[in-house]
Parts: sequence; C-alpha cells; structure tokens
Amino acid sequence: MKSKLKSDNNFFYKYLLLWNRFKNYKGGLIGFYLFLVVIFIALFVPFLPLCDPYSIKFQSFLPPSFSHPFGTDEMGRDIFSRVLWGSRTSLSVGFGAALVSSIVGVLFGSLAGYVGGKLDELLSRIIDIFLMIPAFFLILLIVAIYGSSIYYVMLVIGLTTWPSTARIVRAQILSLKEREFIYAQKVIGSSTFRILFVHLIPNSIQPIFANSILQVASAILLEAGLSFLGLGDPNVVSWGKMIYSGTSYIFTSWWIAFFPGIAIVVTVASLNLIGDALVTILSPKTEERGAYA
Amino acid sequence: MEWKDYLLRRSAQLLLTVFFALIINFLIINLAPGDPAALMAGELATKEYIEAVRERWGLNKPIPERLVSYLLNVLQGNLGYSYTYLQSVSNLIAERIPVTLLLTLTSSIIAFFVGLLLAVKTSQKAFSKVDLFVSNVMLTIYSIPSFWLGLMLIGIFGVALRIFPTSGMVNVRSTGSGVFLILDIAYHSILPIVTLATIQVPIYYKIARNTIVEQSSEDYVSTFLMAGMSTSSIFKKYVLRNSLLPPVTVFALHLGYVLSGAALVEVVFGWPGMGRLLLSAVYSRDYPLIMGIYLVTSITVSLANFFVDILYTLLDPRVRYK
Amino acid sequence: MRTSIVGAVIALLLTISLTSPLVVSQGLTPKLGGTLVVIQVGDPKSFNPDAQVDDMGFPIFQNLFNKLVTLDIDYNIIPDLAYKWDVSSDGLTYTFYLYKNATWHDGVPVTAWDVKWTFETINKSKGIAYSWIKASNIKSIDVIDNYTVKFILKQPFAAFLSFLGWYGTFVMPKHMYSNYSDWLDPKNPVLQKPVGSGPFKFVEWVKGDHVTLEANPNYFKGQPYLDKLVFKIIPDANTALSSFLAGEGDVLAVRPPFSEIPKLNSTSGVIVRSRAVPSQWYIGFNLLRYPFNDRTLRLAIAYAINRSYVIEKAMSGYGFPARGGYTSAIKWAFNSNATLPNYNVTLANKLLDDAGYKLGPDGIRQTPNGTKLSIKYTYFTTGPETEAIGVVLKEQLKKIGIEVTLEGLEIGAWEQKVVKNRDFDIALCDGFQGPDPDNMRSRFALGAYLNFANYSNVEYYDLLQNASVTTDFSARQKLYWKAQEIFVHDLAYIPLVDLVAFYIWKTEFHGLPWESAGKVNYNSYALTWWEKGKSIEPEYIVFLKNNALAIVIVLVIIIGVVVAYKVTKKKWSGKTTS
Amino acid sequence: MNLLELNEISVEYQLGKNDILALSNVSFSMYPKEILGILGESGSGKSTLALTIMRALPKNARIIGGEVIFNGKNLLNLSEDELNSIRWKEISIIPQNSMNSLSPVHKIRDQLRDILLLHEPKLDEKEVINIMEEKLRLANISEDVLDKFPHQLSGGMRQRILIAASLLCNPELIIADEPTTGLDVVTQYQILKELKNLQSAKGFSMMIISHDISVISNTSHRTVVMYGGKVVEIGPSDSVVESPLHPYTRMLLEVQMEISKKTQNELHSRTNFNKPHKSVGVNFAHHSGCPFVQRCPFATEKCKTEAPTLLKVNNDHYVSCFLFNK
Repeated sequence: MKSKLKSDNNFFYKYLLLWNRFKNYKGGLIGFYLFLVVIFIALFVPFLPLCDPYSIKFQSFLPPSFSHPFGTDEMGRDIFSRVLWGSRTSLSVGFGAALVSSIVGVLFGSLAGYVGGKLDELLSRIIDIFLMIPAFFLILLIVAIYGSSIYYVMLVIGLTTWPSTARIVRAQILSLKEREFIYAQKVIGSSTFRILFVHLIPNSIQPIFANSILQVASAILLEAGLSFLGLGDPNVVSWGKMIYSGTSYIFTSWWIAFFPGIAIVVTVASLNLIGDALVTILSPKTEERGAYA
Repeated sequence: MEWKDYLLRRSAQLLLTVFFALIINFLIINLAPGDPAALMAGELATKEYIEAVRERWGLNKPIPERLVSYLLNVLQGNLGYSYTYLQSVSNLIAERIPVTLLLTLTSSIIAFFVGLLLAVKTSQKAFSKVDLFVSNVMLTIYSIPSFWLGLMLIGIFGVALRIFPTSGMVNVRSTGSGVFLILDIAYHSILPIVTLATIQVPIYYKIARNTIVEQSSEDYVSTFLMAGMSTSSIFKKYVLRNSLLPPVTVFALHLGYVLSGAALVEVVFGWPGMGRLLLSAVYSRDYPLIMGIYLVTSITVSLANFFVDILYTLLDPRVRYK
Repeated sequence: MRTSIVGAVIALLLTISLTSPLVVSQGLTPKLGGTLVVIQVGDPKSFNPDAQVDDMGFPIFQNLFNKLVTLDIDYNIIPDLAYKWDVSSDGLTYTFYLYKNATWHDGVPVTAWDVKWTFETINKSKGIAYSWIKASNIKSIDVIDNYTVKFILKQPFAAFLSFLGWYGTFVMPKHMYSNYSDWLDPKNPVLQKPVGSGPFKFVEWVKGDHVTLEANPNYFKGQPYLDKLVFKIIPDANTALSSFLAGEGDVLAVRPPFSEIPKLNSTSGVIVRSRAVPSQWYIGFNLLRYPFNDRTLRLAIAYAINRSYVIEKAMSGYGFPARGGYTSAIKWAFNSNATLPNYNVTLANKLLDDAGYKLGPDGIRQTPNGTKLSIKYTYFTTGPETEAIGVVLKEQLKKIGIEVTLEGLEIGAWEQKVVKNRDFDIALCDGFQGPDPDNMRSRFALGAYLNFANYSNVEYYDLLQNASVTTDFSARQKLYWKAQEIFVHDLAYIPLVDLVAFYIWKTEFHGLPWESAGKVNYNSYALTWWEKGKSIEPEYIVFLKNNALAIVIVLVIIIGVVVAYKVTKKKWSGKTTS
Repeated sequence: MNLLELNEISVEYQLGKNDILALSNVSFSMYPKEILGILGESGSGKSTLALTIMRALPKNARIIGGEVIFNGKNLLNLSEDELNSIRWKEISIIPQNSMNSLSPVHKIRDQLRDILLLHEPKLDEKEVINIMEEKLRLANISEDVLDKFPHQLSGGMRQRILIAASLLCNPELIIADEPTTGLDVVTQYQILKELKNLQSAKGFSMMIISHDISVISNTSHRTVVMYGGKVVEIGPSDSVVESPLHPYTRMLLEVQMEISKKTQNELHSRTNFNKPHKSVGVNFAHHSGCPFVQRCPFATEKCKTEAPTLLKVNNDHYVSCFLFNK
C-alpha cells in the first residue's frame, strides 16, 4: 500500500507521513479532536437547534436549567447559544490575525533572511522595535481609539504579532539558502522571486504552519482580553465580552462569566496541544533521536 | 578591550531602538481622532474654555513641534505632567511601579521555581505516562485567560469561602503601620499572585523540560555513565547545570514584561498598579502619562534583553571565553 | 419638718440633674467618634477643586471646602459660607454676608478677599465653572468689608445662584496660592495636601487606594461627630460591592450591578434608598442627514421605543422612563403635560407606510428615495448600559422594519465623530440637566457645543434665552414649560431614561447628607454620626459642669434665705404670743 | 585465561515501529596485554559493541542475548552497583571525540576529579592533583589544561585528556572508540604511537575501534572485521592485511590501497576482480543470509538464505564466508 501512495502523489504522501507521526502524540490527538468539535460548532451553528443569541426576550439571570443549559445573562439572552455563536468570532479573529501575521511575517522574514546585508539589518531593527513595545497595550490603545470592529481587531493583532513569525522564517531561510538546490536555482538564473516563493518558502512551510497555529491560540486570548476591557466589537457575540458583563454578576449569577471562560480554555487548549505536537514533530532534534511518544 | 566596545555597541543599539519605539508611540497616540482638550473641558464647556484648556497644555502646537519638544524633555529625564492627575508623570509612575512589581516579580519567581521543579521531576522519566500527562495539563493551564482565572478565584475564595479579601491593596479600616501594613498588603496580594503565577508556570516548565531532555542524551552523559557515576548524580551535577541557561534566559526575557504584564489581573483585583494607570490614561486621553508608561515599559523590555546577553556570558563559559 | 421637706426637694433636684443624661442618651441623639468609609470608583485628579472636571474629587471637595451657597439633596439652594444674601430688583447685584467665625484649616480666617480672589482666578484661568456661572458676565466683585462681598453682573442671569452652589465654585485659600502664578502649578504642595475650610481636614492620599480626612475641630458650623472620614477607591463595581458586604466600607458610592440591589435590600444592617436625579440617557438624530430630518420618521421611531422595556432589559429595571422634554427630578421646571409619544408599534408602522417607507423583501424598509433604512447607533463605551440600550433599541426598531448596527467608540473618539464631525445617524448621550433648567441652553439650544443633533428651532432658543434673564420665578417657569412643548413636538432628541441614584449605607450610621435636606450639601458628612460612638452630654449638663461653682453659691444663698426666713418668722410669732 | 570473552552477543535498537538488529551473535575473545582492533564501517555495530560491554546503551536499545565475560564475571548479570565498581576501575573507555564528550560548562579539573573520587573516595586533594598531573603527563599534555574548558582546547588536546581520563584508575582494559577520527593525520599518527607505547609500558590490554584500516593495522595485534552487526573475519593484523579472506575485507583493503597508492606503490593488489560500486548505506533489515550479500561480487543463492559461520582457516585466522567452507 505504501509504495503505491508514494508514487501517486508526492504532496499527499508528505502530509500522510506527517499524520502518521502526529498520531503518536496523544496530547496532539486530544487537541485535534477537541478542535474538530469546535470547528464543527463554528461552521454549523446556524443549523443547530438553538435560540437566537441576540434576542433578549428570555427572563434575565436564569440559572442553568434544561431549557437554558448555561442559563441566561443580565439581559435575558441564552448563554448556551451565545457561547456556541461566540466560537465563530473567536476562531475568525484567531485565524484572521494569524493569517495577517503569517503573511507579513513570511514576507519580512524571507526578505531579511534571503537578501541579508543592509536590508536584513534594517528589518531586524524593525522587528526589535516591535518586540520592544508591549503588544497588549499598543493594541488596546489602537482599538480603544481607532475603532473596534472585528476586522479591525484582527488586523491590529496581526500587525503587532508578526515579528515572532518573521524571526522563525528568517532563521529557516538562512539555514535553507546554503543548500545546494538553491545554488542550483541561482546557477540556472531563476529570479529571486521564484527562488523565494517556489523553493525557499514552501520548504519552510511546516514550521511556519506549526507556529501560526500557536499564534491563533494567542490571538484568541488577546481578543478575549480586549473584549474583557469592553473594547470588543458590539455587533458580534464574543466570549471576552460575555465574561466582561459576567464580572458584575459573579456573586449571584456565576454562570454568566463561567461558561464563556470554559469555552475559551477548551478552544485555546486544543490549538496549543496541536501546535505543540507539530512543533515537536517538525523540529530537527526529535527526528534525529527518533524518540517517539 | 573587547568587553568595553561590546557593551557600548549593545547600549547604543538599545537606545536607538527605544528612541524609535517612542516616536512610533507618539505618532499613534497623537494622530488618534478625538481631542483631549474637549474631553478635559467637560460637557458644558464653552468653545472659549476648550481653547483655553488646549492652550494651557500646549495641544495647539503642530505635532512635529510637540514631538521634538517631548523628546528633548525626555532626554533631560522630564516626562512632562499628566493632564488628569496634575502631577509629574515620573513620580506618578514611580508610585505605581513597586505595587506592580510586588505582584509580577513575586509571581514570576514563584512560577520559575515551580516550573523548574516540575520539569526536573517529570523529565527524568522522559516520555513516560506521567511526563506526557503533566505536559498536556501544563498546555491547558497555559490556555486559561488570566482575568477569567482571577475572577473564578475571587468567586471561590473571596466570596464563597470568604478566606481572602476580594479587592484592593489594603483594608482601609485598620491601616496600621509597619509590620501590620505589610501583613495586610501581603494578605491582599495572595490571590493576584496565585493567578499570575499559575499562568506562567507552563512557560518555565516547557522550556526547562525540553532542555533537560535534550541534555540527558548528550555524549558527556554516556561518558560519565561509563565512568561508573550513578544516573542521579550525573543529573544533579552535570545535566542540571547544563540545562540552567535556557530557562533563566526565558525568565530574564519575561522580566521585560513585568510592568505591563499584569494589567488585566490588576483590573479584576482592583490593584492600583501600572496596568490600571495606563487604562485610565487611555480612557481620559492623558497623552503625557500614556507616553511615559510606554517609555518605561519599553525600557524595561530592552533592559531585559540586555540583561539576557550578560546572563549568557555569565552562565555559559563558551560565550565568556570566545 | 419643713426644712426636711426643702432639703429633700433640693436633693431630688440634684439626683435628677445628674442621672438624666443616662436616660436621654438611649434616644436618637448623635454620638461622637468613629470612622466612616465611603467606597468610590476612582482617585481625585488633584486637590484644586475648581480647576478641572473631577467627578471623583467632587464628593471629597464637598467635605473639604465650602462654597458661598450650596445645593442640598433636593437641589434647593441653602446657605454655606454666606448665611444671608440679597439680590437687587434688576437682578444685577448679588450681595453675600459671610459667617464671621469661618477659618481655613491652618487657622487663617476666611474673608471676602478669598471669595474675590477665587472668582477672579476662575475668570482669569478659565476654571471649569467659567462657562456655567458665565464668569465673563461678571462686571466686578467688590469687597464691602471682610465679611460682605458684592457681585455685579453685566446683564441679569437668573440661574446664577443655583450654578454658584453647584460645581467648581468652591472658595479657595488665597494665601496658599499667592506665590504661584498658575493655580495648577504642580510644584504647589497644596495640590497634593489641600487646605480647606470645610468640616473635615486632609490627612493622607494613597493613590489608587484611599483618601483619609479627619474632623476639623473648629469648623464654623460646629465640629462634626465623626473622627475620621475615608474615601476608599475600588474601580470595579462587583469588588466594591463585596468589600462593602465584607465590612470594609460603610457607604457604597459605587453603583452596584443592578441584580445585586434586591439582595442588598434584604441584607441586615444595610439600607438602600433610591431617588431620581436630574440626569438622563437620550438619543439624538442627525438632522443634517437624510432621512433623519423627516419628522414623521423620528415620530415613528419614538412610538416604536418602549422606554420601560429599555429600563427593564438594559438597566435591570432601575430607572424611570423619561416622560417629557426635561428631567422630572427638578419638579418646578418639569412640564408634566408636555409628554413624549407612548409605545405604539402599530401606529409607528402605519406612520412609516403612509410616509412612503415601503417594506423591502428582507423585512427592512426603504426610504422614499430608495436607500435601505439601515442605521448606525453610535455610543461611547464608558459602561455596560450604553451598549445594552443599543441592543434593546436594535430589537425594538427591527419590529418596525429598521435595521440597527451598533458602533461603540471611546469617549474621545465619540465626541470627535458625533459632536465635531456630525458623522452619525443616531447617537446616545447622557448628561446632568441640573441644577437649573438653564442647563438646557448649553445642551439643546441653537449653537450649543453639545447640540450634536443640530436642533435649530429658533423659537425654542428664544424661549431659553428669555428665561435665563427673567428673575421672576413664575414667568421663568412658564417659559421653560413652553420650551418643553416645542422640544417634545420636534423630537430632535428623544429622552429615554431618567437616571436613578442609589444611596446604600450601613444602619449603624445616621445623619447622612440624603437624610439632612436643607442643612448640608448632598455629599457632606458634617452631620453624620455613628451609633456606637461616645455619648455627648446634653447642653444643660455641659452648662451645669461649666458653672458648677456659681450654681453651688446660688443654692447656698437660697438655702440661707429660706432658713433665715424661718428663723425670723419664729421670732415674730414668739413676740406676739408672749 | 582470556581477559574478555563475548559469546553470541545480540543487541536490538527500537526505531519507531521497526526494530534494527545492531549486533547479531557476535563472539570473540581478548587475551591480556593485547591490542585488539575492531574494524568496520559506520553502522556496522562496532560502537554498539563498546556500549554493550560497558552496559551504557541508550534507552531505545535492548541486549537480547549473549554474555560478556570479563575476568570470569559476566558483566551483563551484574547489578548496577557491582558494575559501577568495575566501570573505569577495570574497564575504561576513550569515547568518540565529539565536542560534548566532556561537559562544556565544567572545567577539566572538576570533571577528572569527579571520576577519580568515584573510585578512590579516600584520596585527599593533594593526591588527586598528583594523579591527575601524572596521567596528563602520560598522555603527553601539560597540566595547565586543568583550568580550561573543553571548547578552549584543540581536538588533539581533548583526545589526550580523554586518554588521561581513561588511565586514571589504571584499568586492565581500555576501549578506544574511534580515538583518532576528526584529527589531522600528524596528530593521529602521534596519538596512536603514544597509545601503543603506553600500552606496552603499562601492560593494560586495549580494544581499538575504527573504520580506518591503517589505524587498526598499525596499532593492533589482532583484528576483528565487522559488517552489518556480524563478525566476518578475525585474525592477526598483518595476516588480515596481507591476505584478507572475506570479500568485504578485501574490498576495504582495495579501497584503502586506491587511496594510498601514490604513497605505497610496491604493495599492489594480487586479486584482480572488478571493483563493485560502493554504496554508502548498510542494510539493516532482519534478513537471514550473509549481511554482505547485496554488495558481495561472489554472492550465491546460498549466501542469501543461510548465515555463514566463523571457520578457522589457519592458525588464529577465522572467516565467516561460504567461499571457504568447501
């Protein structure tokens, strides 16, 4: 069976190999299945038999009961459906921010790594500056003043967290560009653009992929923090905002803040578990020692 | 001597970076829509009064001019006066630094040792059931939002069990002095410190565990094994000493965020630290105060990086005797 | 026999006078001593009470400083430093007569020169009250003698007295600011360690945690009963509540989450009172932007909003639905028959259909010239209510085919976008409308800075202008009533909620500001006392003690006279019979 | 009496799902005061052999059979403590000279002292320094390396320190695992010469493991040739070099001659079979036949299925190849 796959489709085979190794990591597996559940909810929540998360017609402060598994909040909205709808916001902010940060990170990182010299020096300086500024405060200021629509939050988080991706990409490119197959490309005269985007970046895609999963996790936490300070987008259901409104009623109706918190932990933990397992698999160290869980 | 110019180059780099960070911050804040003067003047203020307020705080001058004058002031160590607190920004911040440090410093130190201890315990039986279970639990703890954890701790210990106070730094009714005050503040700081420490333990655990596992398979370990040394003394004498550097470096790097890291926890626990000061500054558009806090936090971050370089030379002979 | 009777009477008299204080003390006479802890949201900005807007500093200033006149809990004007004042018939001269025994906390007497300096500085350095007391309208401030001061205005301003008693008009110690040109000069220590004339003196300020004041023994209206007054700062509403319940606070000046109020009500040892305050949440339409300049649309929207449902959902039921064109908390000025349209969805839909707002396929109406009726509700994110009101309006306007999206902005950005750039559809705003209806002039009238809806009804403007200069009470009242009728008709703004303030305190404290109407300002704890304090001997005991010697002498004299009379009477009777 | 006897030693490495047989039924013995060379390519199991004797195999390796008899005692059955008393006291090892064979963050003095005090706890500080300096002199390296860190020394100096370390407790057997790899040729020659002199002076027996035939032939009295985890030829070094029997040994010599042709042209090969193309990797699959079958020019069907056994050809010269058991 293996030999057949190998010859048929090299691309597909590479990821099957990755899956075989990923299977050995129990933590990663748990994370993966948890994440599947969250993704399923996020995608199919409109079709699930839920009440409207925005409607305020229920009675406020109802404790968890059969009709309202997670109870109702201070305005009489059903928390269970809001938690499920909230997955959409968090995941879209998480993936959006990670996408922005990866794109900018890859661009800057590969340019700095490949071109080197003055440009590398300049880009590294820029990266240092960004790492210098405490990201959370900067995002807080921008979102507080310039506006808090969900796309805006995505963009701002992405634009302030790209340096870490850039650093990884740069390191990866530096190590790859010495390889013979890159010299071969130079010799046959292919353009820098082609070398970068056809050879260098695709070959360093796996560590970038693993790192961006971890970035999705941290972006979700960041968005939750912002919404907790009341800065989230009002037109969407956001877990952070639910906790924010829940804090005032922690003493009598604990469930308002409790369940969105659990949802954040589950989603972020699943992403961290997957990301961590991927990083361990893809790091050269583990391959050599052949140490498997 | 090689040391001198290394230090010089590094600090020049540092100053340059802080300088640029400052300019970026200044532009982001001052290009923001909204006019602090109107905000300060209050609702019923007439146009004339708003003009007067703008003029007093020099907000009518163009941005480049204000930027230059601000930078000149900063070079002389004068961070300007806060619009809202009518005090010099430097001593406003100076008052809040010890309060925040009390929380963040103690919690990072606790987290460092707990993380290290846990890593030492589990990594000796690397890839065993226990090791994997603990690292997965650590990953889950790492995913808990700090403000939510703080809230839950207040709910359980503060309200339900009434063991710990639910807010503030000191119980006003009995503001004793000396030992009583310290005890009182310590008592109030237990929950925030526990919150901050819990979410940082996974960071140190992970870096320590991975380094120890790596070092345990190095050649010198088999050399000493063949020399007849017991695995436990090899671990204590050699593996640990070799695995110390990465966790310590991560600790030093995290020191950089010691001033800005606890904002959310401060808000939940009503703790008068830097985080809350910045939040109130942002909401009341207190530009000098915001700039001052950014400057201080940026400097601490770059100092932490600088400190990491020095740590490297101290702890790793390979760097010291290049 | 008789002497024994007289002796017994005197003895009885003495014992009664000594034991009576014990008996009396059981009743509700004030006690001495104790610490009152008031929990509030934030730090004061500085201790210059008149320089800048400082909601957190104001309650502290009300106990540290005095004004010429002040407002009690019912917003009536009551004496403060001035025990008497008279206004000239033409409404141009106000003469204030000051208490002669008032002193600053450092012993320096408070004089008319302090008053003159304070108001001239407010004028010169544009203190916050500059606008509402119309400092530029003050022609001159003359010191008649150390304790009499006369204000001469350029033109009459009926609300002058009530604004004098409100915000930013505390009399400040001239001698403390003499060697600083700018009254906000940070080097001046008084900004951190204030010297006032009020019932309490400054002790310490630990930023972010508490401000401690202590009783001023030689306060000119009598030393307060409390020893210490502490303002504890807890920014987070629910942590403030738990500290209060845990016994760390006696007055909760941080509004707790609405859901906690029933629980607080039933907690033993806690009293909760609520009353309407002259503040309102109101929405304003952008009259410069189509279709909001169409009155029928605004009327339909008014009909579609169920104000009590807004309160029930967005504010957990704590608030009074706004009824008319002004706050009902200031009774004399409120015109009860200028009422807002009541909740009537069918009528609203009918109005819109007739006016050509056809219902589109997706359930959202279209304006007559075809644009979709999807509007933005712009609010500032200072607290959870602003968004909650938005959520309720969104649901209610959906019922009449109007789609609403929420746009939350930080207050500075809100002010820029809504007030300055007029870039909004509907905007939520709140504001204090006291202490005098003249406040409406700077909020809703033509050309006012805060009139973001651009409401430019000239008749409304003239009525308010006119009212501000007529000193005759009933004439002024009629003008304001007429103005409210126009306001309610035009519906440039729709008031939604009359805010409610909560007074929450521990039962062991009495004489709080909201229980002493007519005597102290609405934040002053000068008359507050603690049940568990030391008892004060009533006045006559004090009198007895002070001049005990004199009393003894008098008693001796009386006894002497009585005895002498008895002796002489016997001699007389002896003579006659022999 | 033999100093060391290895009988049927088999060791298996667990790599993911498939297990790899690193050593299969390896048997040979060593006489006292003898230098035995172990020759084999990388992956032929020679390093695993050293680790098996010292029982210092990595976690994923398992000894699945055989005995290691040293001075009459089977090392594999000893408890950890008994083994620790033998390790370095009676058998010591000069590890492969990688950068990290000594701890990079400790001074040489501390590391050597730790090893010495393990087995001679009663020594006081002065005696420890004397022994260390004496051993360093033996290894022809100056005492002031004691205060240096490993990264400050050249490859040659590090190798000499490892040699000095192995002599600390005057063991009876020293195993030198690739003692000269990574060193320049001149240092290599010096170190081998010094090792030989030390061995003849001190009288300990030494096992030298190398992939370089010149190292083995110049120093060892007898040579064991290993391929694919099996012993393919044992014999006196000069007879193995002069008349290699096993095709793999012959090929090795051929390749060696090719390289040193210019320097030793008088020694040319007498066998003229064509040179098989030299593939790098060694096939570790668990197949039964002779491990060299895929590269052996004389491979027959029999070689694929049956495993040849060691046969004595002439005095003390054994070979495991079907070519010889007529």
